Amino acid sequence: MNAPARIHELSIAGLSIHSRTGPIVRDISLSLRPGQPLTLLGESGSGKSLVAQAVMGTLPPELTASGAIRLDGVDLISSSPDERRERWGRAISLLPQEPWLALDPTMRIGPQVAEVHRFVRRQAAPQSSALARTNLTEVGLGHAGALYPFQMSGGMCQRAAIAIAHAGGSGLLIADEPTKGLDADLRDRIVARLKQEVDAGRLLLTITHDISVARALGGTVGVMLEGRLVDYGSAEQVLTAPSHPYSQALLNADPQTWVGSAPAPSGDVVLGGRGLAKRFDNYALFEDIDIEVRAGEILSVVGPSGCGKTTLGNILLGLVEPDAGTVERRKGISRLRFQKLYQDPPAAFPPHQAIRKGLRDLVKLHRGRWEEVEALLERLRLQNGLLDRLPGQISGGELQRFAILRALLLDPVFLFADEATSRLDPVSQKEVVDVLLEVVGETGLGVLLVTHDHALAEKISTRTVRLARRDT
Amino acid sequence: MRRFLLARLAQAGVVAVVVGTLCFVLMRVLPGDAAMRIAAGRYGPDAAIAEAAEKVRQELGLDQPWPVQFLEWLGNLLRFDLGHSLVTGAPVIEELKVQLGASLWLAAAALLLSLLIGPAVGIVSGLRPNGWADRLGLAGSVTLRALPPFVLGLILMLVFSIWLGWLPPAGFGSWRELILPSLTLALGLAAVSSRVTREAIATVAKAPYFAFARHKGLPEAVVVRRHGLRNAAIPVVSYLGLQAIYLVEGVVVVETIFAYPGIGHALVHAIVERDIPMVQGTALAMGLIFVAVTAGVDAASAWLDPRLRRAQ
Amino acid sequence: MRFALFLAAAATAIGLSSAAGSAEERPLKVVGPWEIGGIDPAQSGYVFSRLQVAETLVSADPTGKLVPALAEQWSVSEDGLTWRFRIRAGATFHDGKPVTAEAAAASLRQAQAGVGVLTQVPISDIAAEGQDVVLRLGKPFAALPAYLVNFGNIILAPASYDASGKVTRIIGSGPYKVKSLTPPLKLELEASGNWWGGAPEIGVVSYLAVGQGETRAIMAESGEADLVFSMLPVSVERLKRDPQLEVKIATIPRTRILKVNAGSPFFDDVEERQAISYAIDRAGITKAILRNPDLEATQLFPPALVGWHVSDLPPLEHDPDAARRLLAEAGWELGSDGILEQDGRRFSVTLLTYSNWPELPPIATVLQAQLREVGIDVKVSVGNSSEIPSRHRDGTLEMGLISRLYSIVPDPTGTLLQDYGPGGSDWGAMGWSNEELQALVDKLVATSDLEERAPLQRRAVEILQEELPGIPITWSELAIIANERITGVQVDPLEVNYGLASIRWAE
Amino acid sequence: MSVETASPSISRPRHLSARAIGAALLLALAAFAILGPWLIEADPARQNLSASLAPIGGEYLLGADHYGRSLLARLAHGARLSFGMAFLTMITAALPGILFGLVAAWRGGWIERMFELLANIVLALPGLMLVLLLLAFAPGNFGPLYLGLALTLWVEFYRVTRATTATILKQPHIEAAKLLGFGPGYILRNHVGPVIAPLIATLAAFAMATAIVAISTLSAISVGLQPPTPELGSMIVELLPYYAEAPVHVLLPAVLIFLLVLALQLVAQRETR
Repeated sequence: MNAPARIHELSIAGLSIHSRTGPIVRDISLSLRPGQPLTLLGESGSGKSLVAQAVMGTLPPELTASGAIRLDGVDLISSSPDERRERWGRAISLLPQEPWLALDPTMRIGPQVAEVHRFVRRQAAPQSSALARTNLTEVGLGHAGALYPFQMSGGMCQRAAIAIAHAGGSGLLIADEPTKGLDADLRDRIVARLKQEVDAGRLLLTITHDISVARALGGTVGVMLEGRLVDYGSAEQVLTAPSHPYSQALLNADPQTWVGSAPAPSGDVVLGGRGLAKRFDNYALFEDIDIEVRAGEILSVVGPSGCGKTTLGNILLGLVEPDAGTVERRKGISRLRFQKLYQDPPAAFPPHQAIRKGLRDLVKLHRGRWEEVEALLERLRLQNGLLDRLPGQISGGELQRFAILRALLLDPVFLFADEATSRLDPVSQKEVVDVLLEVVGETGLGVLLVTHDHALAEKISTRTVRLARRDT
Repeated sequence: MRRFLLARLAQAGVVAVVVGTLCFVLMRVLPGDAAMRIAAGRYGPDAAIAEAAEKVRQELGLDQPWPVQFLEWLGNLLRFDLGHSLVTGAPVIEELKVQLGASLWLAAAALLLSLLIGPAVGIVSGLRPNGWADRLGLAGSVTLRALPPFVLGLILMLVFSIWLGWLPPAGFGSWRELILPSLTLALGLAAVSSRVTREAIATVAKAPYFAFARHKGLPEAVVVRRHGLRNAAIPVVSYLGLQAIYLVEGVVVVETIFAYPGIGHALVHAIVERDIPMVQGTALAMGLIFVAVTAGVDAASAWLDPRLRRAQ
Repeated sequence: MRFALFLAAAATAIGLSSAAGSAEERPLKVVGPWEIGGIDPAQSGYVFSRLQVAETLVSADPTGKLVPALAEQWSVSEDGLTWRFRIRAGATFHDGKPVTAEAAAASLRQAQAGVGVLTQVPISDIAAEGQDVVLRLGKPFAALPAYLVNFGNIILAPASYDASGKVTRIIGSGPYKVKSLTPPLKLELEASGNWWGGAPEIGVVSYLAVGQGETRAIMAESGEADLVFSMLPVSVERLKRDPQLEVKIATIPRTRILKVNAGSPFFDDVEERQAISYAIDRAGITKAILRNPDLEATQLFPPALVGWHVSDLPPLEHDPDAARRLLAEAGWELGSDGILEQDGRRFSVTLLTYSNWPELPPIATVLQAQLREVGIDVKVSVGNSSEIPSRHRDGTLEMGLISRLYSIVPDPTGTLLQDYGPGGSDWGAMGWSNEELQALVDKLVATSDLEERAPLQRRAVEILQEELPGIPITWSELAIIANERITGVQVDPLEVNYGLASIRWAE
Repeated sequence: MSVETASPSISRPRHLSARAIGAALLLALAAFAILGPWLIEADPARQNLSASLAPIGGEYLLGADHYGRSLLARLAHGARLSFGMAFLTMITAALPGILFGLVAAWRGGWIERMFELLANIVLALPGLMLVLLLLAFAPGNFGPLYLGLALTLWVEFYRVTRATTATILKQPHIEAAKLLGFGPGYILRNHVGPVIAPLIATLAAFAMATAIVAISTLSAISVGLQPPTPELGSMIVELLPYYAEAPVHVLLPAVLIFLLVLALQLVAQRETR
């Protein structure tokens, strides 16, 4: 194992980042020392990623940074592109978000680690391979050197990224949303791994919207809102007695702190499945499952990723054919009244179409009235001005509420919410869930909530079904 | 692997039968007197074509009914006998050996040269989209696309044979004669493949794994070599496969102006002169080349992209 | 002195290595437009004849006079029915076998059974008698020796033929033998070593067929080729200015003719045909397209065709007004769209031509524009050469622009016989016949005495000039480019034999 | 990392200008092709052999060809014909290509396999042969020429459409649209259309160039259009022998083709994000 290059302090003083139209990040000051990991919390667009980019030196050319970022006294902002590049991998390592996309899909994982030894640390080829094996073993991937990224799980990919950081031996680790898209179990393991890095003497800067990550890492926590650092202090202090109202809202948005508010069923079964089974390749996702959703209830299906919970929901919606078993819908109800919310809200809207056009076409298709849309906008607390934007220009939380709005236009009796809030920051998640609960209460809609977040399921569902992952 | 080969063999069989049948039908529904055309093809325009045509008609049994002729062709095909050219009298297989062989050499040389030019220009353009190299690449590509190949060929002849005196303008037999025709073709190919490569490289350069390779600390050249080229090669290879198919027949004009004995030239003559066995034999050979090239491209893609390997 | 020697040695070494990379002799590089399709003499015998691989019994000198070749001498019986050709003693095929009368008779029999010109001769029997090949005719045919000059009648060794009589390889008797043949483009020759005329000056020849005229010009310009045949008119002018090249031009007995269907209402009156002729600006065509004003076809045969060119014949002229007047006299009136009309029929015709000769489509384009000036609408269709005979046969041909060769046999009588016989022929008249002309031709066929023939020939030419069954447009030339490296190049307007054997490297 | 808000707004102006240049160029070419023949009085078929190869800028604005025909008039008529025909060929190739691609991607199964087979057979058949065979039915006519070219060109449109559509159709927003009751027509138009449009535009630009160059190539082997039709490709072939005397004359039609391809390329250029 490479002993990390010793770095004593990263200090940021008065950092501002400007675009042509004005400042996006204002006056950030913070510092980072060995043994004291720093976690930046905030919603997307709050500027927390820009801070990480400024440290890394990867800000887009149209953005300019001012202030000071000092790594053991060396100013990073004024350094030349070559100097910045010189630090990558050697002094500063980046743990990319969604590492399964950041690893070369056409190269085995071993060589992807080994090349750091070979081309960054100038080792001979055989030695590089041997060292790479060591790095992989350190993160528990000793057996995986011959695998391609597409053959590995998200957690394995994240650990491989850590192994790459080890290989470079850098002293500062920047983790950008390291747990995005991972289930709770994997998340905990990644966080544990990151803590080991801190213990090994590395500086760790983590960017996340997940409060539990910040809580587990400890050290220092900063909360960012609209480009400003609104709260900054020890994890204990910020996460228990925050000084800023937004920090408080953030904490309140954590499902663990919610008051239980599960709706009670108000009617008959709207949808049921009997003896459902599904296999993929030669491997059974689940077998012999009976499930029913009643009007007015939220039924949660929880389980780790890969357990088949999304497939189950799709079978109930009729999007996937089960290998065995039957699905029954309540008689005499149009198929259009069974709707779905998606995990990644931007992917659920056509990227080239303004929201208004999509809604208008939908209203026209079903001969509805635009007034319904306007009423719903108000009810779901969505601003009129958002209508003319493209899906990529709207926050995830707002977009997910538009997805609910879209579904409500069809007067649904059943809604399959497939990890509908897992990609949202806590505040947005809370807003979406609140809206959903209101709607369930008002319309008597039956919801099938698929999630890996046990806390969330526990707080809002009428009933919970657990699926386990079967090992191959 | 065996399934892959078997599937390809089956495809080759289907292509052979369909292409053969299509040619057979098309050639026979063409208007005009075939015997006349064959006679003109054989004896040239100074000859007494009409008298010669009568002899051709008797000699070749062109007045036999179609089904008989077709079954005969099919039967011969099963014995790998493609018949004799109606014009030259030589066995079709011999003609193909010479002409197709020459064309394949030309095509291979052109593909190789275009590989040296197109992707190189494309990489330089794609790494800095909208940079000056990219703009220059676009202008060059559009220029080459707008110039008919015979104009390009003439320009190359003027430059390399007359002006510089380095290379013979026409002929065949050694590598020196191969350069100009293959360069003419290669520039045309590179005009498009450089843009395809540019797109591929630009896409790869935006990919998170390309950024991550940089963030790992790898020098830029290593990033491009180890993480850029292979990934960008995946779409480029499938495109080059398509080009290779167009190439073998796209050579006709180049063959004509460089006096190079190739299949495109022969095919044009065969169609004009209604040399049915030659047309069928040529189309068949090209169909099989198509199958071989697609198989090669699939194999190359699978080698480049492990994700495809599993899918197979 | 030693230094000079060294230089000379070095120069020799460089010369050798650049020639062929080895001690091989530097080949004479010949480039021409003719591709070698099949090797049947009727198909590509002309290549083997011109490059002196195979020989005929009789040959012709550049003026068209018949000269001995494989036959030392020949004679005809009193009744004109039996011809004897004495085979040259000492002539040898490339396989070492002597050229015998038997072998020659066998070759001729194959030619007669094929599709060549010999099929037009009324031969009843071909036999070998001692040293003589004897041809017996059904009726007198004075032009027989001239017919034997044709490349289809080359004499090949018996080993050239397979059992069915098909030619499988070319074993001739000329100064060069085939070293390798890559159809359709390349032919490599080497000295045969046993030619009766002695060893050729240059021992190795390589012939490359280059179809594209521009490429041939560049082959000459770049010095890649030593001898290039058939230049585009536009290149000739440029190459003349190149000091390293010598341009040789000969007028050849080939005429570009507008073949008209004299049986159709458009061309049935001689006035109409004359009007067409008046409408054509031959001087413009020869200047702009052919770049040689001497090629203006003022009559059917060019001056080079001695005895057939009548210098005091009133020339065909360009006179659009005369054309309009004649057309008006023939009953054509200008319609509202500027096109002539008669009885509700528009003077709108299709002009068929073909691209085997690259100058034909451009000339057709010019004719189209010029005929439009006198109110004739012409659609040009560039197709396959076989379309002219085939549309002649089914009677749908209206106009055709053709290139007619009068030296297929060195005596144009043969061609006249074919072209202007009763009912015309593929490449000759269509829907037109003239009894006087037929009588003249019949007499010419049976007569070999020059004095006797002269007035007959003159009268035939006059008839063709008055009646215009085919309208001559331009004559043709053969342009040959020789690099200054070589000397001794001769132009043969009849294109029987290029005389490669007497070409030498210049000092 | 999230800087979605910043970058597109920065790169847009530069992008627009390239597009604007392309559009302006295209407009100018269209004007030349449409209005040119109408404004230029000279007859493109009218010859004047004494003005053969007249120089540029003299009595003839753009010189005259070897027959002494006004090159300006011929270029204008040629542009109308060539661009029109290239456009027609492209449309004839693109429409079935796109349609088949969409159907194959949407329906999958045996329909897709059938289209794949069809595309493979067309690819396996030498395209040149198809064109020559069709031309043999009506030599020198537009119909078979453009039909033959379209027959060989549609495959590329088909392949690109099918492959791209197949990946789009796997995305959640398609499933969502289906659940919301939208039909195939709406989805293909509003969800698939905007994504494949720029790809198709690039292909179309190249296909039009291919069509014009192919016509000139066919003219070079004497199977193109019949004289005196002014067509850019065959004009190059006609003038080629005079390259040494009048090189600019030869290149003029090529310049028009170049400008067309360039304009189409610039207009079709994809957003580089």
